[in-house]
Amino acid sequence: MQTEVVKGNEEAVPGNGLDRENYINAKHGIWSWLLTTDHKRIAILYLVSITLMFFMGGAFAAGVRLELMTPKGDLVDSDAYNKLFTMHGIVMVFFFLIPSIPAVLGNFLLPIMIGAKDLAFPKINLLSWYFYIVGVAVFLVACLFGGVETGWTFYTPYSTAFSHTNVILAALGIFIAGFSSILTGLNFIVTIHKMRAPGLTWFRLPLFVWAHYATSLIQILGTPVVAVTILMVAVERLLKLGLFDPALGGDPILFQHLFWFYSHPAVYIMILPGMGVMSELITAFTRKRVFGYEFIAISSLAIAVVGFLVWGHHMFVSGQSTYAGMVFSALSFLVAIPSAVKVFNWSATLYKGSVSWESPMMYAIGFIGLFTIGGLTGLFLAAMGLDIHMHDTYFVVAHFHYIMVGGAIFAYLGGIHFWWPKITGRLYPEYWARVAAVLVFAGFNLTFFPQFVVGYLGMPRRYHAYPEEFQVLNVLSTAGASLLGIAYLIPMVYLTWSLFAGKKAPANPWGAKGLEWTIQSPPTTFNFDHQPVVTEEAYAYAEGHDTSHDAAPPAAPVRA
Amino acid sequence: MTDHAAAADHAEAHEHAHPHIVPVRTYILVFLALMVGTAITVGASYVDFGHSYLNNLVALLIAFTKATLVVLFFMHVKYSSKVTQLAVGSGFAFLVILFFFTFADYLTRGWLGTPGS
Amino acid sequence: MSSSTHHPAYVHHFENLSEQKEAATFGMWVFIAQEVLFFGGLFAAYAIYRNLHPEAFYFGSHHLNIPLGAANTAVLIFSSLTMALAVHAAALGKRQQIVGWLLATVFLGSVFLGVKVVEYKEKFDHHLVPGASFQAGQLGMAEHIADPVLRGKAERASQIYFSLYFSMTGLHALHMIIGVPLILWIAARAWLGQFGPEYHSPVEIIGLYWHFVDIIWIFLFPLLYLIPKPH
Amino acid sequence: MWSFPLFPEQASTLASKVDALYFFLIAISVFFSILIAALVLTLAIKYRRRSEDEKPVPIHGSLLLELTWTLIPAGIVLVLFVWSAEVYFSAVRVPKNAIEITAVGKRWMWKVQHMTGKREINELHVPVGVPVKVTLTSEDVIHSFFIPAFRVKKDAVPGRYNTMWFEATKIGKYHLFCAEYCGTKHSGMIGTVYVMEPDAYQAWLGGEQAGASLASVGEKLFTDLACITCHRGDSGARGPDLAGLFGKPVKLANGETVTADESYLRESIVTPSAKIVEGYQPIMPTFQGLLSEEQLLQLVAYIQTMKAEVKDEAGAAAPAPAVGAPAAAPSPGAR
Ligand code: HEA
Ligand code: HEA
Ligand code: HEC
Ligand code: CUA
Ligand SMILES: [Cu+2]
Repeated sequence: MQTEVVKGNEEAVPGNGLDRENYINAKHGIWSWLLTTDHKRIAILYLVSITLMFFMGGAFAAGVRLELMTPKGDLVDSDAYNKLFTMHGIVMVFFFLIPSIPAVLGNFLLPIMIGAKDLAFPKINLLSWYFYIVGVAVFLVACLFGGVETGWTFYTPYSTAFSHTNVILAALGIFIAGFSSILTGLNFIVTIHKMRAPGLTWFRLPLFVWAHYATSLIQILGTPVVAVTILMVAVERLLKLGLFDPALGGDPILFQHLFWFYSHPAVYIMILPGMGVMSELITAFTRKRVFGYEFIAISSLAIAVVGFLVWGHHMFVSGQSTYAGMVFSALSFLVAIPSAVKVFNWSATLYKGSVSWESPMMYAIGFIGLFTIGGLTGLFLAAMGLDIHMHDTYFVVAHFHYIMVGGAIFAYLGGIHFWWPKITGRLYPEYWARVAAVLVFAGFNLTFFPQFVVGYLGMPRRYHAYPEEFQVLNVLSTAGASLLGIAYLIPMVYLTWSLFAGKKAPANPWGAKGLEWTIQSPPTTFNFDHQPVVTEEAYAYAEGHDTSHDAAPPAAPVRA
Repeated sequence: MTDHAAAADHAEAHEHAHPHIVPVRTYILVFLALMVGTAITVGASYVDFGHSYLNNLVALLIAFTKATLVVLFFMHVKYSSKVTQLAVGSGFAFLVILFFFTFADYLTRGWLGTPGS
Repeated sequence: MSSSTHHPAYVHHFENLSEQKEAATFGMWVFIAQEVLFFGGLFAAYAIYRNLHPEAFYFGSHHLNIPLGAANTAVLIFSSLTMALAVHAAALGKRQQIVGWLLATVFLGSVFLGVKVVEYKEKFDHHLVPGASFQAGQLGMAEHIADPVLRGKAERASQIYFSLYFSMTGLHALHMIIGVPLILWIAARAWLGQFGPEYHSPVEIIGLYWHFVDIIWIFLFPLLYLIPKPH
Repeated sequence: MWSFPLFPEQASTLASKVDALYFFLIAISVFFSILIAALVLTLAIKYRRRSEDEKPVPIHGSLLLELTWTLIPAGIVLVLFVWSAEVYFSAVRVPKNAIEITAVGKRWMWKVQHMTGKREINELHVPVGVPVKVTLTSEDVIHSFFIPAFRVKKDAVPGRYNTMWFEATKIGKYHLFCAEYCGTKHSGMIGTVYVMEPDAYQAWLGGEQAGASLASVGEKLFTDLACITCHRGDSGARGPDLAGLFGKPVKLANGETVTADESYLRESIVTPSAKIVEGYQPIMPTFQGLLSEEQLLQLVAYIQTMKAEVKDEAGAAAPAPAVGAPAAAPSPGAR
């Protein structure tokens, strides 16, 4: 992928499967897509629907930022503003980021990476997409009939007794989409346990797979709790049960416990797959085995498990017991350590590597920096004494956007670029990809860095209007958001364009290791012609003086 | 209803997926144990053990025993692979986490006299 | 391997039938782990509220019908036995026995649900369904709780008890309502002779599901019906 | 023109403690961010790919390094934890000599009452150099009482009482925000904190007290809500005479006796059927949902003064009714 010049597609590219049978041209017609059980086609279904949701959530964000240009609430009225950020949060979290990497890249790659023909339960995989789509549809109906304005956190008793908007429908949409997430996790866990290729032991798995394993654990063990909680909210609204009604002796804080029991681990659903992508990108673009493989693998599990023990850090000022608060604070600090281990190991992988600065690697490098900042500001919030001041201010908003946009979305974009040739059989224009990466990075920092400052100044979040002295910083932020919005559109344009006019991709355009690069691009329906057998560790790149590694590619039979 | 020898025979001929066919007698015994457990639970609820905590403890202990019996025998976990046992265990372990940390809040709220009192 | 890859139930993306069966069973277990946490949310709410309002729960529970609850527990345990026997029969390939035990399970499950309907109706008749028509007055707290303020508190909180009662037993019943047609479907397949010692995963995993639903009830019964007087 | 601050004012004893921790964390963050950025960029540039077939040097791990970057952060977070817990405790442990104020959140305003019963809305006057304890609750949804210049925040949760405290150190005007999303005018639920000299505060407190005392508002309510029609105090009244009731034992229809304290009065108004006075019919309508927590406080205060009117004895009765707050509200936090 050294050149941007795109010529005709005449000459045959080795390993390119566009002119042969592949999963895209194997069947035709809309039903062959809507009823497919091929994990790769389902990944494409997700890709399309998730991209739509991203731009929808982005449009809401644009509304939020435009409103916040001026201190007075003059663009939209306060109800409309509240709906904007609520629907922005819900769409981005539940309908975009949680399914993003697992359902698109995970679905497409996980079976291939472990040498399987498909996920363990292809029909359930399709079902999970339908759950997702029905969840989206229900939520869209809620939006059309006036939206919701409870904040994405649905705190009681506001959501159960006071909000006059479509809480029930929105909750139902999330509930249904939740099952999509659970089923995806279930499929992954079973697939990883039962369907690894011969020779593919746990410690030979690509780190992408480890990350998805940890993610699936959270999806399976966390999501049901939020599902039943959100169901309680809906039923309480419907039937006036009074489970969270203080007038009957119900406790609104109990809702927060149940909500965050899932929703904190959920932030690791959002970041762990991104970390998995990171490990793949870093190794591929340094042509080197990752530094500290076992530590990265185990730290994923550590994050997933310890991540379940920290949820109370969202409730330091709610009236939660001081002692519980201390425990949660301590454990929150603890969960930072496995994250730190990952960051340092990725950095160390670069040492004496063969680093190429192609666009996926640019996203990867951006990820390391921005995730570090996002994570470190998480420590500010985990510090109880500081969180008293920072809770529910823009500091929190900046913290999580640094991780979720600067981290997760960077990883997602990096991953999409990296595997685009494999998924579509086409190369994208590298020049534009680099331009977009730089613009996204710049726009992102301009948008969210000022929010740290304005947050410590005391600007509360979810504010439609604000005191004048905060305006300068907010204008900067809005300017950044405009840049960011435009920057996001660029990949949309050139990726779409590449589908039709991009150069044909060979089987392994990056010279990367991993079973997915041994098969044609795009792959055939059953991925492999013969069951691959794995004899080596992951990322066995040919490296310097250690000649034993130079010998052969992984023993998988290479097609084409 | 089934004769043993046939069951054993079959299990051998069969490949390793089903390592064990539980004899019907085991099922019946477990069933009887469960019934007895239910009876004891009901009976114990009418006895005053002096403190309601004790009553709760007894009821829960019996319930846990019953559940364990079902899991081990009816659901064959006793004869299942380690991974299966792990799945069973992790579901339960995370439930314990949910309970433990939620109660960590509620039960210590009064300690400092800060919130809520 | 070749024999097992020619079984009609074999799906190509598995290496062989036994891998396929293991995946199915393991998948069900993972699903059950998920279910544990799904009910877990309600159990946690139950535990917290019972801890906050012991009196309300005590008096509330005394308006449940213990004999009916106990009988239903027995019915459900019995249905677990018949289910276990159905799986057993499947492992031995006894077609008629599979169907017989499955139908017995369905019958017992329906009895359970029928009794549940009777119990629910009682609650409706006594205005013990949370909401506008809820009447705490007849819970009989007046004679037992002297302090009127405490009593008022307990009476209000008793609505929470009944909310939980209906949510938990309702969700449990919903699981059974989903289970019954599944069992019928499996019974039909068994009748068509689709299961044998080689392959009977569907019977096995539906069995797991049913046993799990039984376990939930094993906890619900003492927790909802048999609450000791707090002191 | 525009003021363009980058750092909030420090106006409480807590502020400097919080800020010290903040700066420490900034130092750590800057250090690690720069370290990692520098590391990644130099390595990525130094070892950039120069030819397609170059081979990287196989370096695949080092236990020593792993331990280093596990243990150093672990040490740092340990320090952070201890320090931040220390700050937290100083923020939650209320000094003994604090004066008390109650604040009730209601969509969308803060209603504040001082010890003397003096009330204000969306404003908070406090003396400088004196610890102030604020007891918080809410009439509807969760709000959060946030004064950035003091670095304090606490949620106001319906059905329970949360407390917080601060000691202002600088005279001036500061923002008071609602930090927990509470619906349409969440961003309008803001007010001003006035920090004054203690003398000025005392003067301000005394200023208009007579005019707006709780009891007088309660008296008006008592008439407006037609309580007076049943509680007229003559023999033909359908309800018991309330004059002199406060602090006295009341005999109930079921034979029990309770003492008419604030909680009892509140309970009588909110759920009259909970206890029926001996010799009366349970005809009093419930006022649950019709009265705000505030109005309840006013009614209760008024009924307390009815005592003073009738029995003109030494004022050993209740002190100023405002503070202390009704213990009758359901308080799940109280275990
Ligand atoms: C993907 C999403 C994601 C991730 C991964 C995280 C990760 C972390 N988060 Fe964040 N967080 C959110 C998304 C996320 N968060 C969201 C959405 C909210 C707001 C929810 C709402 O209210 O709407 C939130 C809110 C939030 C709060 C509550 C704030 C409040 O409302 O008052 C807290 C408090 O402790 C917190 C802490 C942390 C910590 C300690 C981590 C840690 O896991 C971070 C660990 C990473 C690092 C530490 C960086 C790498 C380390 C180094 C480079 C080495 C140096 C390290 C040391 C010296 C230790 N987060
Ligand atoms: C994955 C999660 C995710 C992502 C990707 C984003 C992306 C963005 N977010 Fe979001 N955000 C959340 C999750 C996320 N957010 C959550 C959970 C909340 C909390 C909600 C709550 O409080 O309940 C929140 C809240 C939140 C707030 C606080 C609102 C408030 O408290 O009042 C703000 C304010 O600036 C904001 C801004 C942005 C911006 C500018 C982007 C940008 O990255 C988006 C850029 C994308 C586009 C702009 C769309 C693409 C471009 C076009 C459609 C072209 C046209 C647009 C322009 C020319 C501008 N977000
Ligand atoms: C329809 C008539 C009626 C109205 C209107 C009414 N009450 Fe009552 N009230 C009664 C009766 C009858 C009782 C005694 C029976 C009982 O305890 O419920 C009573 C009891 C009380 C008591 C307890 C008195 C005691 O001696 O213990 C208080 C306090 C009280 N009312 C306050 C109020 C207030 C304040 C209002 C107006 C907001 C009000 N009432 C309106 C009829 C009324
Ligand atoms: Cu009150 Cu926000
Ligand atoms: Cu969190």
